[in-house]
Amino acid sequence: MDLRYTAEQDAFRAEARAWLEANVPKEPLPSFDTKEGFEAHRAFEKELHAGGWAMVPWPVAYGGRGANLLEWLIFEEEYYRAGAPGRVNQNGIFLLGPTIMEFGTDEQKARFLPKMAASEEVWAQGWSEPNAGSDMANIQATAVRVRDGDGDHYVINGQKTWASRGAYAHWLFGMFRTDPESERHRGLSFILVPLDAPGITVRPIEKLNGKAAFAEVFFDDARVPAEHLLGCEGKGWNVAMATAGFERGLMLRSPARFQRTAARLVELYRRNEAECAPGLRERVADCWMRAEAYTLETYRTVSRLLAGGKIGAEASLNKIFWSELDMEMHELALEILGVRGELLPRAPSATGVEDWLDGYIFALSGPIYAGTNEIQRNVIAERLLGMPR
Amino acid sequence: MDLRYTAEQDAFRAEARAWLEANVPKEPLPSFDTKEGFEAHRAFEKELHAGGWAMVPWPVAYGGRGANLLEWLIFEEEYYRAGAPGRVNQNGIFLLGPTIMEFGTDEQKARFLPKMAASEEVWAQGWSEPNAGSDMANIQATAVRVRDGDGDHYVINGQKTWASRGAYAHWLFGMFRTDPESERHRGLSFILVPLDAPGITVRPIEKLNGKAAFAEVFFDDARVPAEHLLGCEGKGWNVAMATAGFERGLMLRSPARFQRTAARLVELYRRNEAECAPGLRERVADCWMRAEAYTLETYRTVSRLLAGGKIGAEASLNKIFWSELDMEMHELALEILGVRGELLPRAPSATGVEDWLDGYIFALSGPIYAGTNEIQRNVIAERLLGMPR
Amino acid sequence: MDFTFDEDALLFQETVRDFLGNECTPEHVRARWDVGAAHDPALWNRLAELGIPGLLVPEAHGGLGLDERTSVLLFEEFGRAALPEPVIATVAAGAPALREIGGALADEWLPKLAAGEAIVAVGHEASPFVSDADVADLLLLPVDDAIHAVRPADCELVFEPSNDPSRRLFSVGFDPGATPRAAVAEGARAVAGDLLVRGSLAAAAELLGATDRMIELSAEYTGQRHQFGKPIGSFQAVKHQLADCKVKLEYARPVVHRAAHSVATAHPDRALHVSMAKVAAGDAATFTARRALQVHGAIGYTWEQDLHLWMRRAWSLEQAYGKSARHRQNVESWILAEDARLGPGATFRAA
Amino acid sequence: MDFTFDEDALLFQETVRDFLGNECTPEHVRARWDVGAAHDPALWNRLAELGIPGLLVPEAHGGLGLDERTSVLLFEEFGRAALPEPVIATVAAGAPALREIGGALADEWLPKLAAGEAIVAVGHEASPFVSDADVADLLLLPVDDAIHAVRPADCELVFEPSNDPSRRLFSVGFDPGATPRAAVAEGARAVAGDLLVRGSLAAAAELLGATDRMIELSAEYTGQRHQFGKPIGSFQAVKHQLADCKVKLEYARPVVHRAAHSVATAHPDRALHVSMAKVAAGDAATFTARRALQVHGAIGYTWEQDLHLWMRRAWSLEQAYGKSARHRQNVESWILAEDARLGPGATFRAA
Repeated sequence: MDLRYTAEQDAFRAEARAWLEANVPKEPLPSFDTKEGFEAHRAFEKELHAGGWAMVPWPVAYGGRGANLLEWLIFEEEYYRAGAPGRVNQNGIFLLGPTIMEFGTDEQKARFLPKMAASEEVWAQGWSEPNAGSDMANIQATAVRVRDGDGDHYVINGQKTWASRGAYAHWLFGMFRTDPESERHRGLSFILVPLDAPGITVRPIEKLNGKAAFAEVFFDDARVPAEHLLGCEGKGWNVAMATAGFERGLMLRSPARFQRTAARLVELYRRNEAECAPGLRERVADCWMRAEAYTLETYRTVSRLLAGGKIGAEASLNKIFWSELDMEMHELALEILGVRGELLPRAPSATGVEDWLDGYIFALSGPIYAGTNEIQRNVIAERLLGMPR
Repeated sequence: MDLRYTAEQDAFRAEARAWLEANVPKEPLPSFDTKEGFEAHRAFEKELHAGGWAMVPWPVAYGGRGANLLEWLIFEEEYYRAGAPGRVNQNGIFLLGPTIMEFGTDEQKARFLPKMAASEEVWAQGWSEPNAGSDMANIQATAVRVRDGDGDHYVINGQKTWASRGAYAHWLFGMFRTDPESERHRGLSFILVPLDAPGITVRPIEKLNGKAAFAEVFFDDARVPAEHLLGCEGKGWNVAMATAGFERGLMLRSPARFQRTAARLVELYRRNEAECAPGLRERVADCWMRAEAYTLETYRTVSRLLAGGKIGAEASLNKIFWSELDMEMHELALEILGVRGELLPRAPSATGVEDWLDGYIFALSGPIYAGTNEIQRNVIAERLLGMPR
Repeated sequence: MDFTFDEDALLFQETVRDFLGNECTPEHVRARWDVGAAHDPALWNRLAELGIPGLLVPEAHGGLGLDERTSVLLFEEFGRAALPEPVIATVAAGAPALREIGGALADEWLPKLAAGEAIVAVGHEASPFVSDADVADLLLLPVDDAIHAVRPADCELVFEPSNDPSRRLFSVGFDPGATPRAAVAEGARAVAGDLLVRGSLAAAAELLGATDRMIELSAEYTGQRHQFGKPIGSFQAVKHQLADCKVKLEYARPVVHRAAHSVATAHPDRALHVSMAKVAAGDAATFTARRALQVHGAIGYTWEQDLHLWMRRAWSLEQAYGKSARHRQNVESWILAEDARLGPGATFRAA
Repeated sequence: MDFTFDEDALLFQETVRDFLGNECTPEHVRARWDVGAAHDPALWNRLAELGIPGLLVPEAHGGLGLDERTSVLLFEEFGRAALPEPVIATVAAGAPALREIGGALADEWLPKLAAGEAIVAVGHEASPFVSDADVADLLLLPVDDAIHAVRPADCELVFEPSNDPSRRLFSVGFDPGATPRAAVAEGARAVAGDLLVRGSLAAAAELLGATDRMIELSAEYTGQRHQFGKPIGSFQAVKHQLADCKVKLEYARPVVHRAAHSVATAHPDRALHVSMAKVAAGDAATFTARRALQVHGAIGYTWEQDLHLWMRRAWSLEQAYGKSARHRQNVESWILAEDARLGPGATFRAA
């Protein structure tokens, strides 16, 4: 155990910091849940890529930097420290990218990863259906294999919902039932779908803040080439479980995000201390400590992975911890803001309210998406504590 | 709606206060979970009875005062205000007494109620069995009806556990399976059992503070006269549900108890404020407000009952509310006491720690007994909110 | 000692509930949001036909002459319907303030108010903003020891958009030395204090109604939504969250009702009782908003689903007329005072 | 940057776990309680054979010369076994304090301590009491700027019984001007500070072990106990309570481990890191104690069931070497200081 950075790690940090200081936009970009903001974020992702910082932990061959996970943590720290834009490409970087690396053919890797790294193609998630939310195995959208004059295809019918980035993305990944006789986890396949294919309709869904964070996607005899099957036909569940592990676990919610929020919360409290109820002080400290705990646990996990360990059901612990922390930090910020906490940022009196209200609304979704926290608690009890199903 | 006491109610209060001021022991009695304390408490109950204050809401005919529920609330306020001893006789006053009044024969009323009122006979509860705790319908102790030369009897076999007051009580009430073919709620009967009958063995169980709060009771061909059946044979579940309603609901946990604890908590905080973390102040206020809310809700319920209303599944709301409040008040008191919070009262440095530690340990059982709070939440969801089983 | 409501009050509540069930539907609320307004003059007229604006206006001034022992039940209904009208300011706070100020101001404005022809907006020390100032005919603005009655047209109003589109906040540019005033009530500190107390009470009652509705919507939805082959409402993880909401609601309710009684009877501790009510109702509502969203899952997180109409009410009413933190501090000061009377028997005693 | 433990440390942990699993059973703990003592000289001798007392004693003084990056794992095992021995005072706090004081005091006492022949009890500013003073051979008592080394026989010891019979607290009658002293270390404020920091760290590690054991016991028990025809551990209401405990435990653990590293490497922020560790571990343990009891139901509420051996440890260790409230205040002061370095990248930076 040695909790000091090496000289190489310090140098890596310095390099990342220098690049970010030079390149991060001075003004925040518009929300990527608007068309304009989507394109602005995509343009920044392209700059990241040009600078070699788009896919830090990916292999160089696919457009990444080939950095190890510790360097990735350092990069993320610098990224959040710099106040850089949210990653509109996150479904690609953190979820589908690693999944294709694990399950994809060489052709698929070559076809998809470089364009993903360059943000030429931005991906939407297609997990949920109206009747398959927490019960992810209840998927009903079908993909029927057809070999005809047009070649070898899947013909897709059905509906996906809550497709994040779905409103403006180019591609969607998701599970479809390829064996019509199958039930539950069996007979599903993981397929990559171009959203501009005929027979596909995308309907944006407005979330609580009125922005189109996600979409419903309707499939009406949409044809997708069979080579876009990822992994084996009928084995989509295994592929998806790997992706879901990435989502709950290490990659997507890097500790730096919560450390930045916690530091801003401390700052907010310091500025408003005189008007705060005395009990808020310890709640602020508590949040800061939890953000640090999340950081420490991540470093511990990364050390374990670098030493050859694996991550399993522990990802469910992560999901609960960061989602509840994020919600409480934002709740607390609104409490500190007092009567100004309800103002939209464009209100004339909203000086100093920053984006806490919008952040709160975003944070509220944390305990719901990527598997509700109720489902995660089941996983912890059953798989980590060995309790009966 | 008129939330002022009438002149009669004020007079009733004055009368109760005067009697209590004259008669409540100046020094606290030893715990009624010791033999000595049990008898001391019983002696005080006899005094209460002699003064006409033992069974305030009971009819005069059975040794009560014939007061209405509002007067009972007022009496309880005065009782707790005076710091009078805990009611060793509570199983009789609040649970079995009302049950006998509702289901008993005239003979049973005459036989049991006056001796109960006079604390000549103190009662233990016999609900639980080793495999029938939360699952109260899983009762296995049997009572077989036998008519022979000795008369008409039940012959009882099996085991009861967690019998509160069981260590020193004279009688026990509980459910036994009288139909050996029956399952679950059916075929149970509510029987009154003298604990000195041959074939009965009482083994006290020490609770967390090392005192014998309850007992296991073993039945080995114990014979109980058939006239001690309460209600109809095989219909014990209905009788028991009424008793359980009394237990969870209005009678046993009078608001005055929590108001007294809350007031003592405020006092404790006031004395120790200088050493307290700033956040404790609002937690103290919160506890006090909840004790007031419990009081107000009880007055509302009593008004509703006096106007002819009924109490049903709402009792489950009560159970959760008071048990969690009680636990949190004691937790908070220990927090206020700081490093002295862990001292036993006999420790030389324990000045001012009062009985908060023992109270905490007692409070910890609140969310467990009289139906765990988990069971109560099921009841609320299913019966009050109409959610599916 | 009787904690039950009069039959008349309960009947009135039922009438209002039915009325709003038809007139103030989620579609109505959304339609008001879409036009960028909350107040709907047509709906206000129909409320006036029921006598709502003049609930607390003396009969001599054309009102119903009722007190908070009736109005508290109706405000619960306003919360249940997420009614976006300026009822708290005009009906619960403004009318009694005018009544207490009395004189020519009351004689002029109370009859108009009771007839549904005038809307009153109010300022108070718990907020720098005034709700619905743009649709008001009269503003009551306490400054120091006086209450200034001002016409909105004589002030500069700046819109301060809130997270809840039903809540229309304004900064009011008002200078006692320069702005023309309709009237000034001097020595009105106590009236201004009661104005805030009455507003808080009404907000607390609305919070109860919103909480009740969120629990209802959640129990309904989870009873229908199936996952893993059964309704999600059959899972303990869902049931127990809603059961906890129900506990909070049912123990907030009598606190609010008692506060109403204290205001109606001018109990010397009414400010304390209302602070307790506001804290209990605000906590129940914000607690419930979070659990209701959680058990709804992703669908609750959409603009399309109606749940957020009440979630936003919960959040903004918690802010209105003093946040919980402010009211909790009132309670802290009160119970920690040397001469506080606490403990068994003290609940219904006058100070 | 490497957050994994050395193989040797992990192996030592396993050895100690096995050893205590055999030697420090619940029956052993209860037997100590029954005789009204915690420390068992026979068990202490066997711990000495493993080198435990001298863990942090330099090899030159007969110890193992290890640091907190090993001892933190062993203290977790002491907590898991609810070991009633004075290990925190003697091994974690006392030995390093003697080492830092150095000189003749260290030369005399460290070899005896390492050999298991001397027990050291310690005082510190977070408590007026000294644990296990009656079985100690030497007391280290910080007063102002000095640490006084005193023999217990020269002081008046008054037993202060605690809720945890494994915790033997004493008031120590000691007057620097009158009581004979074995030695006095002047200018030892920093040593006294580190003594408390080291004791807190060890208590935090024991809390982790106790928490882990309570979760384990609860998962086991609820997997066996049947109600309504199935194991109660299959109900979400039970599962989710224990899942929450597990979350708290697993996010306290790395905080404690980092604190151990900071103490071992004399990190300038070690006091902050240890305060964070004590808060996280104390909260996890007291939270878990309550849930463990709840899911056990009535059986957990009895003296007979073993659960309370760990519940009492959780309660008393939360008290030991500074309650959570005290440590949380340390953290508050630190993060609110003008020059605090917070945010991404700051975690492993020196102050």
